[in-house]
Order: sequence, then C-alpha cells, then structure tokens
Amino acid sequence: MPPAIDKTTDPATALARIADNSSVMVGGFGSPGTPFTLLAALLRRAPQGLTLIKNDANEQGIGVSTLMEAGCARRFVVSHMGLNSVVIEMMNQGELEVEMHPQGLLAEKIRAAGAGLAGILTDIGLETILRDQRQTMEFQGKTCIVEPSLRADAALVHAARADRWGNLVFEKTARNFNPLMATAADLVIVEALEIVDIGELDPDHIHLPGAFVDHVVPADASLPDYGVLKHHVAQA
Amino acid sequence: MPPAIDKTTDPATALARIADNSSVMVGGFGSPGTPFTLLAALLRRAPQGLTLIKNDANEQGIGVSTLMEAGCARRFVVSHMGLNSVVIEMMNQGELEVEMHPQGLLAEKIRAAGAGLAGILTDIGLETILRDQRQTMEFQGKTCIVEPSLRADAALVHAARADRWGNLVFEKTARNFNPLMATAADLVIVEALEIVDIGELDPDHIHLPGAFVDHVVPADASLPDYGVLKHHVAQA
Amino acid sequence: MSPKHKIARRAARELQNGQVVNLGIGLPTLLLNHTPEELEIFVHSENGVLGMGPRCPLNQAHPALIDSGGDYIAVRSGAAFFDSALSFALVRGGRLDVAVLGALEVAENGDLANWIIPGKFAPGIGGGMELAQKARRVIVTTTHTTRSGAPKLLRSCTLPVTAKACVHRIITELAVLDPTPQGLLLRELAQGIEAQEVLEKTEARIILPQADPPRF
Amino acid sequence: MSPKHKIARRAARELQNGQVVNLGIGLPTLLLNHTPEELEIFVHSENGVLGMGPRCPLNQAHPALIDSGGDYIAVRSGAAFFDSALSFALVRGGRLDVAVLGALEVAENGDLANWIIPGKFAPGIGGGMELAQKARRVIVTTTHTTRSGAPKLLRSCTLPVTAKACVHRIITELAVLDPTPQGLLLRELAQGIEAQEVLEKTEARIILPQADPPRF
Repeated sequence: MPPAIDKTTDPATALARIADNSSVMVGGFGSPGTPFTLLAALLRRAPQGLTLIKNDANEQGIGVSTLMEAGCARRFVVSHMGLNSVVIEMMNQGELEVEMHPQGLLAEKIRAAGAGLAGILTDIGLETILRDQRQTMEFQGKTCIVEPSLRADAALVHAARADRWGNLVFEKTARNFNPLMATAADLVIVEALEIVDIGELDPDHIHLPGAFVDHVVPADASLPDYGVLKHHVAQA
Repeated sequence: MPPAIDKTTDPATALARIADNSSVMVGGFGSPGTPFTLLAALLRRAPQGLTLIKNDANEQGIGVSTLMEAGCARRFVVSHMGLNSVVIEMMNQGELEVEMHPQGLLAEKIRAAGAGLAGILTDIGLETILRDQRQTMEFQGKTCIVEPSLRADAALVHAARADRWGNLVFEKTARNFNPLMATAADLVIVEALEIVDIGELDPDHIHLPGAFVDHVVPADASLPDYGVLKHHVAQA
Repeated sequence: MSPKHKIARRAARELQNGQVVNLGIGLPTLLLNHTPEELEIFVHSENGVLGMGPRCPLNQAHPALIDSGGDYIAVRSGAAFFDSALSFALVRGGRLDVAVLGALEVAENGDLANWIIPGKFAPGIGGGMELAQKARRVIVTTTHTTRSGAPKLLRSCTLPVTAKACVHRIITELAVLDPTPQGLLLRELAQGIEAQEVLEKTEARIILPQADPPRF
Repeated sequence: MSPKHKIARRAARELQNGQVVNLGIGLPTLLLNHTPEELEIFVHSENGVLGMGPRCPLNQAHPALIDSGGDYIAVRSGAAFFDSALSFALVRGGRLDVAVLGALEVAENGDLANWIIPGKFAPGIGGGMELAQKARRVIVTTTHTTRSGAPKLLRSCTLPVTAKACVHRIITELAVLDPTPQGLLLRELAQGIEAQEVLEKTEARIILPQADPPRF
C-alpha cells in the first residue's frame, strides 16, 4: 500500500500541527465517542489558548475537562455541561469564555460547515433569551434566527473501526458528533479502537468515507476511560 | 406484533392519501433507488396536477417519466434530466413547469426540511444566472444565496431492506436521495425489496430509523425496471 | 408510593402504542418502570438512539451505550443508532410524538421554564429547547411545588423560558392539568386530593370542571 | 490514438497518489483507461460512491451500482457508499482534490461554461456547478475547437458560466494551458503541434513560454 493511502501514524505526529490558539472540535456525548487517547496526547503537549468545541464537558478529570482544568482553553463552545461542576465554576469565575447552543443546532452548525454552507435558518430559541444574542431575519413571512456554520482548525474523532485510509465505522451511542465533526475541520485526526486493512469494511456500512480524514491513530484501549464508568451504572 | 408497530401494507392503500395537486418526492438517481413499484401504482391512480421532485427524470417510459408522460404532473423540481428528451421537450413546449437546482443543493434543501430548518445559506451559483432567480443576503461580510428548505406532501422511497416498523437499509448507489426524502414529507411510503421482522437489522447499520416512515410495502421484484438496463452496459 | 413514582405511573398512561417518545433526565425516565408490558413504544435519546430500554446493571453495561443522562442502558429489538444531526432532525422535523420533560416553572398558557436560573444554575441548553418547541405533544411531569412549598405552576414564568406555549399537559402528584389561554384546566385529581388543595398550591388560574374530575 | 484518448492520456498524468477525484461524464471518464496500474486514487461519483472503478460488462453489472452518468460500474477495495447530501458535502466542504470536467467554453481567466445553451440545450444543472466551484483543482479536458472548428477557449465566455475563475488547467489535443488573469499560459504542446496552430485555433490571449514548451 503506498504511503499516500496509508494514513496511520502515532498521536504525537498527528497532533503536531495543532498550534496555540487553535480551535479544536472533540467528538463524544459524555464518555462514549470521546477521543481519550488523542486528548491525553494533546494534554501532554499543553497548548495554550485553545477554543474547544464539544457537546459536553465530560466530567471532572475526564476527557476534554482535563484540558480545561490544565488551563489550555480560553473558550468553550458547548451545549450542556451539567455533569461537570468544575468547568461550570471556571465559567462562573470568568476563567473560561463559554458559548452555549441548543444541542441539535450545535450539531447542525457543525454539519453545515462540513457541507460548505455559510449558515442555516432556524426558529429554535426564537422566543427565548437566545434571540438577543443572535442575528434574525424575515424569510418567507416568518422570523428566523440565522446561525453561522461552525468550522474548526482541527477535529479529534473517535471511531470503533477505521481502515488505513480512514473509512470509519462508529459503534452504538459513540457515534454522536464524531462523523459531523470529521467533516468540519481543516485537520481531521481519528483514533480507532481497531484499525483494519483497506477493503475489510462493508462499503454499504461505512459511516464516513476516508476522504474526510487526514490521520488515523490507534486508540489505547488500556485507558480506563474506555471502560464502563461505575458511577453511571444503575443501582440494583 | 401490535398493528401500531407493523407498518406493512399494499401500495394502493399506502398511496390513497396522495390527492390531486400534491407535491411528491421520488427517490432515486437514475434507475437505482427509484421506487418503481410505487410509481406504477401511482400511475394507475392517475392523479392530476402533481408537483414531482426527483434528482432526474429517469428515462422515457421508465419510473417518474411515466407520470409526466401521462400528464399527471404540472411541475417538476429536478437537478438534471439529460437522459430524457421527452421531458425536456415537455418543458420546452411549456407543458411542464420545471425548477432546476444544483444537485447537492437540491439534496440539502430536502435535508434541511427534514431537519426542521427554514433554509440554508450557500455561495453555490452566486456568480451565475441562478442568482437572478434567488434571494441573496449579506452575512458575515459575504453575499449568500438563501435557499428555502423543500418539503413535500408525500415521499416515495425505495429501500433494499426494511423491517416492519420501517427501519431502512439501502444498497450501493440506490441510497442517493432516498434517506433524505424520507425525512422531508408528511407522508412517507417506502417500498422494500426485502421486508424482515423487527430486530433483524443491525442497529448500527440502519440507514434511517423507522420513526420517519409511515408505510412499508413490498417492491415487486419481477418488474424489469429493477434489473440491469442493457443500454447502460459498457460495450466489450 | 413516592410522589415521583405516582407522577410517573400516571404519566405512563399518556403513552400509546407505536409512539416515538423522548423522556427527559430525572423523573421522566421513571415512566419506563410503569409502562404496561404489552405497550410498544420507541424511546428516543438525544445522544443518538431510538428504541432504548431501561438502565442496566454493571454486568450488562456496554461502554458505548448510554442515554443522554450518562446512564448505561439496554436497547430493545428494532433499535437504531444515528448521529446527533439525525437525532435532532427527528425532533425538529416533527417525528417525535411525545416529549416528557421536567420543569422549574410552567405558566398557565403552557410556557415552560426548565433550563436556567440566571446567576445560579446555567449548566447549558442541551436538547431541551428543541424537545419543548418541536415535540408534537409535550407532557410536563413535576412535583406540584418546589421543595420549599412555592408554587411551580404560575400565571407566567419568572425564569427565562425554554419554549412558549409548548406544554400540552402537566402531571403532578396532585393533579393532571392542561394549559389553556384562560388558565389550567383541571382534568384529574390524585386519589385523596381535593380541588381546594390544588387551588391553594397553584399560582396559575385554574379552571374547574363541571363534574367531579376522575381520580388517578 | 483518437484526440479524445490523447487528451485523456495526458490528463491522467495530472492525478497523484491518494487523491480524491471526480471525473465528469464523457471524455473525463476515459482517464481511467490511462492511469498507471500503481496509481491509487479514489474516484468519486456524485450519486454516492467513492472508490469507483471502470465500467463493467453485463455479467458483472449490479442493478444498484451505477455512476452519475448511468453506466454500470465496479468498485475498488476501500470504496464507500453514501447519500446525496454527504456526496456533495464532500465536494463543497473541500475534500475533493481534483475535478476533471468537460467544457462548452473556457475563458482565459478560468471561467467555465458547460451547462446550458439558452434556448437550445438545458438538460439541467446536475453536480457540475458545485464541482466547478468547489473542487480544489479543476482540470478541463476538451477538444480545442468545436466540431465546426470554432474556438472554445475564449477571451470571455459567451454562454452562461458554470463558475467563475475556477479552471486551473485546460488539456486539449493540441496543448496544455493554464488560465491566468493575463491570458492562457501555454505549458505544453502535443507531439507534432506548433505554437502557431494553437494561436490560430484559440480566441483567448495566449502567453507563450520563454523556452520551447515540453511535448506530450
């Protein structure tokens, strides 16, 4: 397989192009789909002034929260961080600038960037305090909020399986924002729990084609973050 | 299985709610993915004044073209009809009102309706004659075309496999507009080459969940339209 | 039975065969403990699953399978997984039959406030705004008053709203009430509760039915 | 070798290992007959496939597997299928490295006209507008003149454009030319062709190189 087709590399090499003050999308909804291997490697690089974009803040000491706790982030674009009182406190103390969006609109803003659209027109939040911070327009007799698309310098993505060219398959609720973010950044780095040869994935069931992917790195399955978090298990 | 969960029925029953002057989306890109069984049944009902929405016009005597040839359509929203000189002639003679869109924007307009958006902002066609017929706006320092989302009264969809609740799996290039249209109509009718029991499809590889589907009917696999069209096969 | 389970049991009766339903975090998820065995509903969770089942014990938990609250869940036959864009296309596109949500406040006209207490509680917006604004039917399950006994069902919301005039039905441990422009229509009373108690614990105007309301 | 195959053979040399490429209907699809065995490219077709192979004979044709021109095709190892929205997200989102397109007219600044002849030929827009406007590199393959000998490479397009200043390279049976604001830069000449012939058959301004251009 020629090197041009084989996108596999190690996390440090893949992350080298993420500079201070970059904007970085991070897949995952809660723990599932969070790229823990890539986040751990990025934390070791300790970049400064990042804008992080994720559905949620993970939880204290886990995933994207570790970057914010270490002071690597200046800004956080997010939908909900109810399980992370540390990050809420950073926001309340003014240590972190936070931009919040309705969850589905955050997904649509990212997807719109990936689809090369400048923005989308929605009525979500039109009768709420969100309207005050948003551009509105009259369209076909109705008032709409104009939401700009949301693109980032880099996206960190977690997949269950990837082939060496970056064709991706996600698993269960670990899919969430991952395939969307993988379309919406200039540099797309994927970690996969399993990396297979080209041709091993069913073409009808590839969730995202490799054209969107720049680097594929193996996820370190030994990290406890990939396991079941006991505090979220139902009590008998 | 209670009747509320079993959406299987026959084509005539499923199509009964499509009235004269309805707007009807038709899946398919060329022949693959075209719902030939549903189109044949709709032609037997001979509705009048339809607005048809399809990527292309199929070819003379095939699929959506049969409805237009029979005078059932007043209007056609389409991207390209290069393989159908009969429909082009109908347009040129003023017998059919035609609205044309760039192919990917047609897909996005339909998807936007399915996602509950009022419209999308794009720069495609901004420097072409399309601009004259479209609304533009200044947004973030750039001029954009505002494309309204596109919804229909009904969508006719072709799937390779469906379960009885309407979870869908598409095959190869027969996917195309089908999953998008299935989100963007008030009445969504799916024909499937194979209908299976609930639970037989892999939850990670269902292309569209059954929540979007109203009726599932068996495709009549004996129709020659589902086979290989010899005039499109490479000459040796 | 605790007030919360009483509410959940009554709310479970709102669900009909074949419906696509989203159950908010907290009290609404308790409905799954009270639905009849033969009821076939498809439960949606914002994080990308339709057909979720109940929370599951450790030995059945899969690390990639949670609900939007973070709890490990099972899925039922016919379930499907999808990305976050499709998950909300289903909501905003009109294919969610019922959303059962919690509330900080509900106004008599159906305005709902459940996402922010300015200066005190602002964990984010999540999926609630889209669920409240776009579900075809919104049912609020809530205790009738706050822990300190203050009314939660008001003439109008004092907190920033999640969506306006979106609530179709309110189910508390005391009563079932339907918002209308003229006030809350009392539809049912809990066993052992008199209308007078509901009137005393509600700030919103209440429209009493002609006849004795049914009991739940 | 026919002029079309001569053009296709030269155009095939533009493709690099690992690229994602869209080949327009007609002449551009002939490139696949001229790419070296060891070249690994991923060919995109608008109807929802990445990794398509050549057209295939009847006994290998699958009724659900065509390219955007309607011809039955094979797929290569690593191929993926997707819906029409994702297919164009790939194009508009900037992940298509090269589009090889046909032309009715090309202007010296790179304007492309290839979709409509008002009053005569209007089969639709198709994917061409998005390909021309958003592919990272647009290569036009075309005969140098029309069948009647009229120039197709013009000072400015007379037909409605598909996209403005979008063409990076033009490959004809006579020459390889790169559009610039000052005119078409002559990069290569076909074997046996002199610059004078290109000048005579071109309406656009042509910038001749200092040295003799390479031959193809």
